[in-house]
Amino acid sequence: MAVPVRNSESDEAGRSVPPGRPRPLDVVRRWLPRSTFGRHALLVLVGAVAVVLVLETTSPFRNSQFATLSYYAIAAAGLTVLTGLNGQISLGHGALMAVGAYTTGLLLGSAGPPPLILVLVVAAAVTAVVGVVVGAAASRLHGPYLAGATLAFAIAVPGLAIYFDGVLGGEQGMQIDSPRAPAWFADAIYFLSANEMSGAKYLAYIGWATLLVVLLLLANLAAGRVGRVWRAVRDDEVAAELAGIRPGPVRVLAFTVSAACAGLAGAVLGIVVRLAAPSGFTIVLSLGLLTAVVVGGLGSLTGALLGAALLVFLPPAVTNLGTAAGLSGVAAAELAPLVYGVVLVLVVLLAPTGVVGGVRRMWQSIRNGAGRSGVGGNGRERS
Amino acid sequence: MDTVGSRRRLRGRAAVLAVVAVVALLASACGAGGRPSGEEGGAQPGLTPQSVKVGAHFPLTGVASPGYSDIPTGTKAYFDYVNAHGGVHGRQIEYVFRDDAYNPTQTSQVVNELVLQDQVFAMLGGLGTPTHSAVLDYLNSEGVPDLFVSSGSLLWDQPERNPQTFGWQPDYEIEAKIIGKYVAENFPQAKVGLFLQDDDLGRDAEIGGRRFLDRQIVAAERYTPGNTDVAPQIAALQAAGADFVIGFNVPSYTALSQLQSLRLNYDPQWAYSNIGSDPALVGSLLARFSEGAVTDAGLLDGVITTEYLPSVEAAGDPWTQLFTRVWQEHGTDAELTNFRIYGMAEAYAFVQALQAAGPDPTREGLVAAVEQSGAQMEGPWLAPYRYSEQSHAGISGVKISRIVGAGTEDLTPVQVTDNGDAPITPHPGPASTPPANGIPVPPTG
Amino acid sequence: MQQFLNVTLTGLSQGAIYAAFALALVLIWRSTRIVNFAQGSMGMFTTYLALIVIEGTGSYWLGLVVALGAGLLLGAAIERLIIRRVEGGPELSAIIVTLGLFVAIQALAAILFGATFRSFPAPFDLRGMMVGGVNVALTPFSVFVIGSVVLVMAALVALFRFTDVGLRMRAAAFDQEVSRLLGVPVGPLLTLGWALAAVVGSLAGLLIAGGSLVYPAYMDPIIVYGFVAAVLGGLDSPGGAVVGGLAMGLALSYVSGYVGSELVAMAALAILVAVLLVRPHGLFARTAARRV
Amino acid sequence: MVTDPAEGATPGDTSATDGPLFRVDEVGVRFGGLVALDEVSLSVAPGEVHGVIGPNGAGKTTLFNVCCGFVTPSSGTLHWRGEPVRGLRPHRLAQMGIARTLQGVGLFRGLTVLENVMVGADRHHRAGFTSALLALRRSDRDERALRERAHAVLTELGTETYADRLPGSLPYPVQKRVALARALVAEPQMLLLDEPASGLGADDMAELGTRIRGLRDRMAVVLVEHHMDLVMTVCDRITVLDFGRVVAEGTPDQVRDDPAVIDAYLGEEAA
Repeated sequence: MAVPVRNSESDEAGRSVPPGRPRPLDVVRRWLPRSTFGRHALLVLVGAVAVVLVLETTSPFRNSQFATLSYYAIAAAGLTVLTGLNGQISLGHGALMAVGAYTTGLLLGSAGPPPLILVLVVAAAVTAVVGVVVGAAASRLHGPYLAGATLAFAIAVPGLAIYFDGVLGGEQGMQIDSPRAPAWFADAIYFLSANEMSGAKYLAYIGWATLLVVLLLLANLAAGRVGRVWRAVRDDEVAAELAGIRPGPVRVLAFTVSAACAGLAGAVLGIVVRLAAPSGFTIVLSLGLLTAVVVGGLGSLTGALLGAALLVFLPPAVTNLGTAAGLSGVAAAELAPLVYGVVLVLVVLLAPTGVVGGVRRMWQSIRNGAGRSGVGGNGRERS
Repeated sequence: MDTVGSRRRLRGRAAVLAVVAVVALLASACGAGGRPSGEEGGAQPGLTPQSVKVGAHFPLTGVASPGYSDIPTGTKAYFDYVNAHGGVHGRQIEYVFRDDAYNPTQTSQVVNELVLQDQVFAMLGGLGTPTHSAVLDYLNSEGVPDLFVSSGSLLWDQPERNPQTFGWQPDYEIEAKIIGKYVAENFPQAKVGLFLQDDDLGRDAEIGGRRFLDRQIVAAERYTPGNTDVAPQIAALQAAGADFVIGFNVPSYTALSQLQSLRLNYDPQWAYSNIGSDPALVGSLLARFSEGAVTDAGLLDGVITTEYLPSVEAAGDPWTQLFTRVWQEHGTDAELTNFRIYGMAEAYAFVQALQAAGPDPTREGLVAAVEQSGAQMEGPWLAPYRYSEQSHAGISGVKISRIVGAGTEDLTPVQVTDNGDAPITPHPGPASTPPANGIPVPPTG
Repeated sequence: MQQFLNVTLTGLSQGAIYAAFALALVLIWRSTRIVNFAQGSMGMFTTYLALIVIEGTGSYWLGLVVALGAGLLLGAAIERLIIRRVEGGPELSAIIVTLGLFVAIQALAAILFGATFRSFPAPFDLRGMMVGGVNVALTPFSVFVIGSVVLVMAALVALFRFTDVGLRMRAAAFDQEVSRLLGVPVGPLLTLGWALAAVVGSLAGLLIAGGSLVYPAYMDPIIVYGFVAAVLGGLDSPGGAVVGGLAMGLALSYVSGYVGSELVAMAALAILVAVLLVRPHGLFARTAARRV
Repeated sequence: MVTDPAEGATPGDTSATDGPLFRVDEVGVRFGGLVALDEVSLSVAPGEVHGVIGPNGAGKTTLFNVCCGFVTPSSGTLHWRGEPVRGLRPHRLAQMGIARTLQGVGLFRGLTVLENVMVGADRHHRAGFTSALLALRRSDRDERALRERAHAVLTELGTETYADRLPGSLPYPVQKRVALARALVAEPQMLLLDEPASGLGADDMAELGTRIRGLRDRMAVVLVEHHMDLVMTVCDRITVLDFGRVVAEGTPDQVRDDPAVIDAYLGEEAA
């Protein structure tokens, strides 16, 4: 499941189209629907099939890991729009996820809870509204000032849950009733795979359905004018302004879209974890999302997905490796953050374009090498 | 115009093709997924004739890890000791503990891993109120025995709703009750101030404390965990004229409250609940660096606290001797701490429960065994459990003691009680002693 | 009145610590245009080294010297080996690298020194002083803290204002290429900037630890508020860092004392946003002219 | 000197044929105590190529920044098509029909050449956020229209083969042409060129001169430039600034022989 977004800073070699000779991909492309929606929808459909196949053939534990992966990926996809496409850094996305999670908790905890889809939409909408406010404040800030403001936001929001502990459950958190799979859905899955629906699997389906919709919408935005304008503002505010684009509202829009995604991610997190508690939305979560975005490859939705996967699968793998190597449980547990920090540094130093950028570059060099020699990707650079 | 139209039709056809492909894929998925369900009925996850797997979640990294990350190492050392002596009913205990960094989101992930991937037979001693809350429903709906949660919250004692979950340590309410009664009887003139952590710890404790002290309490101040500035709370206690302050807080806030009192030259009689007063941990605060700076005794000297387990400093206690031996044989190079003793005591309790569940334990059997024979189980804990079919509450009492140097001296015998308005009574009977080989004696018959 | 005085004095001594931390951030910002999120972890690490020395020798002052020296080396090494490669690159790269270092150093400390509470000594009395029979919430140790911060700030101002090295450091930070053309040894100066900043950061770590418990994450709350203080003052100004730190300490102390301690972080956010909306580059920064 | 009304002008703006298209009236700019511009006036007729020259620090770029709304003048006014312009902000320029290139190239380095030019055409977009979010047909149609506009301009400037490349990988003269394309695609009535010839070789510069002359039937052009040869060959009128003041104004021939101009440039060389 991958929705490629055309990008980016990284793509230094540029795209060279040898005139007159169709690329192998063009053959495939000819079979794709020409409308953006059709193309993206087809990818999402393929993704949906893949999700069903994966979830139905993997163990319940993997299912639960995929559920976890889904909310990290939703939030990371939103953050990649903000940071990768629009160039705004946010250390506060964990707090935005908290807004979504608490909204979900309040809705599902109310007497006569609304249908799940409505809960998700409301969670996204509420967080988007918060995003407008934060984004408006943030739109004038750059670099470290923006990082500082969003960092303070990340620290401040969990405090509200404690201040309003009557409604929000204080330090102990708010229990969230996870929805059970409706009969028709369980039947449909049984019809397809002859597998019973388990709780974890249903949650994974919710998460991945949400993720696919988010990816579809973000890919739509990124591929068209909105994404182009976001990137233009990222690259050169003054030039964008001269083209008639107002950087302020553009930044706020990017922040709002990103916040809506974080809200959705928070809603899914709340449902999967069954709890919204301040200690679940510390700065560590925000940093984790940023890590996912950077390690995966800034600005690429595929990268966000890969980064989120790394976030879910790497720490247990490292810990298990540490235990296997004979470390005590405690030392092995500390190994995970150590590796995490070191990986972060190394990625920026050695592969600043992340996993996706690295792969793309390799692919390009293979293609250029196999194709023709000559002018190709590296034109004369002005020093 | 025509060509555009035909091209569009062509694209439409491509979409149809895609749908067909999807349906085909789905159909193939049907076949792939159709494996036989229904495994053999009697199999228990995590249980083989040779082994039984036990899981736990603890904060091994992050802000909450100091101290608490010691607990599972103690548990593991004791299980290793039992394994070296043949295990329980011939089964070796495999203990898997994972890091949740005191983050409920991660707790949920690691417990999924423990239950689904590691296939643990039971959970033991998962630590923290918000963290364990996140997995409470899950463990109960999956039918995983959730023994001896490492937290004094009242949440774990809901046998109707959470039949698999058992508390273990004395809950904050009864601990506060017992302290409250002691203060009311021995310091009837004291103006009492409460220094409370603003969560279930402080809330439950205030309920318990007010049962005997409502008339004497002149101030109840709450701090937010994470905010290290406790000056306003201490100043308010001082301003209210409290000359006896009872703290229900975690250890780092014991240090902060003491430092702040020094700064304000505020010197009430302090009492800290067990959770915040480990003398070995914070008792030596500044003691070694005192020349000319503070008094040459530790800051906590003379502070009143409670105990429900033998302390690492009580070298004469046979339980401490046993645990010291266990730690020497199976622990790490680090020194034995009260947190590790806590972990060993939980492990001891688990071994008893497993023994009581019989040679062919089941998850239901384990839960039933704790409910039926838990109240009679003896171990290093000073007061008996309250386990029954109606109650999943743990240790029923504490003794009041005073910190002297790095150790403690008793002020009262062990007092036992229950939640609500249950009376407080001295615990009769002699203190238990460990069996010679250090392993619980299985119930006979 | 008594309470107001106490809250104020507590705020000031807390603020001095934020200021020390903010100073370290400003120093690095001035030399390399990078915000060092790893500052807290670095200070924590050197404080552990000091603790080992103090426990071995019994001398606080020897520990202090060792910590500051270790800070100097650590700062220089990190700049030379790691930061050098992201200087002048995208802002985000530098931020991510220092965040990565923050996490890694903290984990390393937990592995090396153990994740337990350890008591850290203070060289001066921790009891409040009596002035005319009235206790004031100011301890000899707080006086030491405030004094050290003022001293460090004065030293930094003197360095930048009156010495050749300081001037060159500012030039190197302002425009590396031009400085290089003018024969300023840019590389060593950047390393020096980091080294000095790490010394100040180590001092902040020691001051926070004094008389309290240390554990690998003990600097975490300071990181956020110290960072906010630095941003508040304007990342470019040592004076701004001190004012920002003290303002932060006082404001948070008042909020904690009179409003509610759970709203402290919210207050920090509110102050920061209010200031940045009026002055997007902090209180004491000269507004940069718009470049076209 | 007034030529045909610009073709790009929207119908109905006959007023433009009568008076100047753009007028700067006694504009002054002060930064603190420093006087950057002092009573500078300038007027641009439709279809005119107007050069602004002067030694370094004469205030040329400041004047451009005033015209673009980056700098608010301390005194004086601007008039666009006879109407006074108040509170000018840069993002309003495109809608007014003014485009500007930046010193250097100022291209979006993360966008392909085609995308760069499409951003320049952004004022022609029709579809809104919702249709982009849902990728409605309207949005696709809109994109196609922008892309076609961009392609047309790229073709006109002979850069269409680079459409899918990132600007950073292209030779500098090509980048400058792309920057010009990005400005032209907005179909402005007035084009402000900030040092369009910097970094170009003789051939490229000659080509640029021809191109600028060729723009006259579509728009007015104002250029700030150091290369005297270029300025003298392409400009219809020239304004000379020195120390923030207009020291001369007129046709290239008039300006060339003006003693004040020679003074200004000699002063620079002597310094």
